[in-house]
Amino acid sequence: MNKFILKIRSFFYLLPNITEALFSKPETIAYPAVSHRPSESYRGSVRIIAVNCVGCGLCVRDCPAAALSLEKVSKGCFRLDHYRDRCASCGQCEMSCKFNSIYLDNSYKEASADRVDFFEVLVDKTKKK
Amino acid sequence: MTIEKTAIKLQEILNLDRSTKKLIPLNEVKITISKQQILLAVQTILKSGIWHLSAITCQQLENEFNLLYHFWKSGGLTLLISLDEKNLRIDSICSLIPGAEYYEREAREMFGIEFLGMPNPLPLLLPDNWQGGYPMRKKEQPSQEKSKENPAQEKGKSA
Amino acid sequence: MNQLNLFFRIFIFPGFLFLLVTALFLHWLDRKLIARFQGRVGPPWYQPLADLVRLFAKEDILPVGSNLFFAALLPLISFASVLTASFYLPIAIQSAPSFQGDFIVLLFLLSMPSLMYFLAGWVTRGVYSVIGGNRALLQYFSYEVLFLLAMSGTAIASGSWSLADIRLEQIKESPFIFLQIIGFLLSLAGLIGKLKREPFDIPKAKSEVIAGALTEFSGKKLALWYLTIHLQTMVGLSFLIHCYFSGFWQMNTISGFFIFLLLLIILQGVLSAISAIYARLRIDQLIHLNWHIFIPIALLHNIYILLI
Amino acid sequence: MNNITVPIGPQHPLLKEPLSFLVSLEGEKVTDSTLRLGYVHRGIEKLAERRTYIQNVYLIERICGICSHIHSTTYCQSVEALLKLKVPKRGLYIRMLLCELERIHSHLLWLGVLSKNIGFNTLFMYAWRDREIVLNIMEEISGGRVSHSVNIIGGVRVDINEKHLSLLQKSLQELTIRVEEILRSIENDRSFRARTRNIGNLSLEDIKRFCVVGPVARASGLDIDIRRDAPYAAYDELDFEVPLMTEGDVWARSILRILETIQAIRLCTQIIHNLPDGPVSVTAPRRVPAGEVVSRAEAPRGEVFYYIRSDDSQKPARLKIRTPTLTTLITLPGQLKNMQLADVSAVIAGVDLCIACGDR
Repeated sequence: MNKFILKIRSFFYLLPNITEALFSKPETIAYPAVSHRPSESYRGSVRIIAVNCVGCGLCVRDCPAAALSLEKVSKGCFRLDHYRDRCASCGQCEMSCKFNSIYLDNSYKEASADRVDFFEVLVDKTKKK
Repeated sequence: MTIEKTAIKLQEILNLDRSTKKLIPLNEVKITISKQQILLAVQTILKSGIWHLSAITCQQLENEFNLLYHFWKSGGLTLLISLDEKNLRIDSICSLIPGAEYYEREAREMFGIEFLGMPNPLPLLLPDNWQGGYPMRKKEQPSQEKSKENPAQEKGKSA
Repeated sequence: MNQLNLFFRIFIFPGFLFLLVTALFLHWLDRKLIARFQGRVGPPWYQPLADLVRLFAKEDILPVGSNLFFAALLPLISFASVLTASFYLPIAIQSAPSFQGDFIVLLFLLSMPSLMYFLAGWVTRGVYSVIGGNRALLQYFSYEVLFLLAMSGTAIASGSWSLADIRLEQIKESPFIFLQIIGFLLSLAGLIGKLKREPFDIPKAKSEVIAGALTEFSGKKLALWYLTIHLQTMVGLSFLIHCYFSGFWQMNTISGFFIFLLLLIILQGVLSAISAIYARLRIDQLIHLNWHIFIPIALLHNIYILLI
Repeated sequence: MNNITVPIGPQHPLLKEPLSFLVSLEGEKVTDSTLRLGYVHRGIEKLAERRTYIQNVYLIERICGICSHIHSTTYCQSVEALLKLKVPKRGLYIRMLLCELERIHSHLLWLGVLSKNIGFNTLFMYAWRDREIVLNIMEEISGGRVSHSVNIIGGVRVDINEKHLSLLQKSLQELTIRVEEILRSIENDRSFRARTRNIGNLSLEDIKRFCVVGPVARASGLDIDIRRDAPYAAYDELDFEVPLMTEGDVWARSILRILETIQAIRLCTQIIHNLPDGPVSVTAPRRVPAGEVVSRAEAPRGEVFYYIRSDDSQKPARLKIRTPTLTTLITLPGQLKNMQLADVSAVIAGVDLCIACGDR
């Protein structure tokens, strides 16, 4: 008997599914109005604790997208730049850093029309005190 | 183990000495054969029930090119053939294994290896009007290392 | 005074403006229902209107070598034919000038857009539009015939080709929906075939021929084509309601008008459900389905009506 | 209407990635078709030779959007073989977990694409709605929905805590119900079957001639699966069946892929239940001693092949990647011979092309 019902139902198989979907809450969210909350482990933008950074350049060497660059004047005096448009948020710099000064939080990287906005200076220890 | 038996049988038929067989990681048996024996080797492999050709790797060493034919049947068997730089010609195995056509076309356009008897020698990945020589070859190192500086970097330099 | 009344009738109430608003509402309802069937939120209420306004503002380009005159003419003809079809149809309030044989005129006017669709394919030289046009022609022959046969069941039952008599017959006896349920289902299938909706939308299949014959159209012409399709749905559905459900409501009464709208919404729901359940059928499966299954049933059905 | 050539060109609704397909038609029948690749060729093998092993992990992951984890697994596994590194058991289990989650994600995405191509929009929406569950799990665990950068040389860099385990448990049960529902609707729906039954047939003999791998081969009766024949990571400790069909048409491939999804869900539950504790990764030296390695893994589309030769430096001397899509691309012109134009969309979706993989 089940076979026979299945044969009949095969003509409009999804009918029960669509009626059930009709009366249940939709799965999608109206995106611009309702904003999507990223998970904690989401790797967003690069942040730094400038105090810990000693300018060793481990992160610059390991960055796959060449998004970090170090201007070293002398032992304690350097500047670490970050090009956000090249950064792929992979988190390798966080893993390579031995002084845990560079890390990624889960905030969105805002878009911008001009590429120059993506350039930011992370650590600026060029002027001797 | 069919891979072992085939390897030994291959060495008898092509009367190669013991040193040609080598074991490389992830249980792969590698046998070095010469250029002329390629068709005979592939026929014996097919006869002994191994039909799956995983890939044909081509690589450039100091003054010679290596061609590696990787077969597989729940274990790996690789044939290593070395061609010297002057004449990069070898017989195509598309007649025996039609599946090898894409790998041969790619080796031909990336390294410049001539496969005699290829069904359709068209470029696989490169555009038709490509004049940049053979991209995968070592010595044609592109001159400038850094790609075009983007404006952010100039600003970075000047800041 | 009569001119003002006539003007009001043609342009405002049962005429152009009312039709446009209901057609857009039905189109929005269709998209919203399909979205809800698939678990999606669905477009806001003003989406169809926004689409049309956007299209009217867009640039109107045509490929080189396509016949500009006909490319402009075809959308106009199909739009005009659907509008005149709505004029004959007594939609809820307005009792149209009904004469013997307006049933056939209405059928002809409703089938004009499909023919224009095919010609549009040939006028613009694109590869996709030619294939889309040919498929539309194949479908035109099979599903228009089915629609005619199935609808004529009601005409045979009421013994005359005029819409008013069909309506009187149903008021006298009982609405045809109870007697001719099979005829109704077949004419629904014919309507889906004519409108090229989901299960039979091979001529404008997005995945093979982009947008079929309409691939090359843009701007105002495309807006006219979309408007025609919306209006065609609206008029087709009200034609079905008139021929099968007209016993339910009285003319010229407010309650009658609302019952009519309710029936329109229910039928549109049925159409959306059908288009949500099925995958798109190939052109040969379409023809096979029509000539081997639908047409014989329709013929038997008509003979059955003749007997009783 | 004599023969016209229809370009299913680089940009076409049928293809999710650029691939040029010139189909010449005789009326509605396809006479022959030519194929042109290379629109997404980025020269990954050349790029890899100019980056260190650590940077290559992120390059290799960007080869293909859907099977990014399987690529980095094969790559890390071969570098670990060169370094003779012993990856801790927990790291292998987490690596396998994400491999299976990605298989579910890839098969459900493929089902959506197939049903969109044959005009079945509701199944397309249902398949991608159920895929969201897997994407949410992956985002919670690894931080990325698609390219999750979980693998590093020497193991895995994320750890699974209590919260992830409970989320996994709940979502996998929900997923099993929904995937079984999809399987029943594929098997019984008449219109789906009408559009996919005996279309794009591939005989077992063709499969062997063209060395086809993955679900397309298993749907024609060839019983190969790298996870069972040559187990890598820790697949030998898990038990799972490899579904097999013999019809070899698009319908058989659809059923087979959804059966594989159910097997993948079973594997995930097994992994969660006997997840060993301990470290997840081991630190790897930067310089790799000279040597060469060949490694294979079972991607959602079939056998992925990697060959790496290292010359005792921080950068690989040669990296050869062969992705499963190349083997199915060769069979396409053969499958399309004297086929209806409307079926071309079902065939192209049936072989589950991942053109970014194919072009590298």
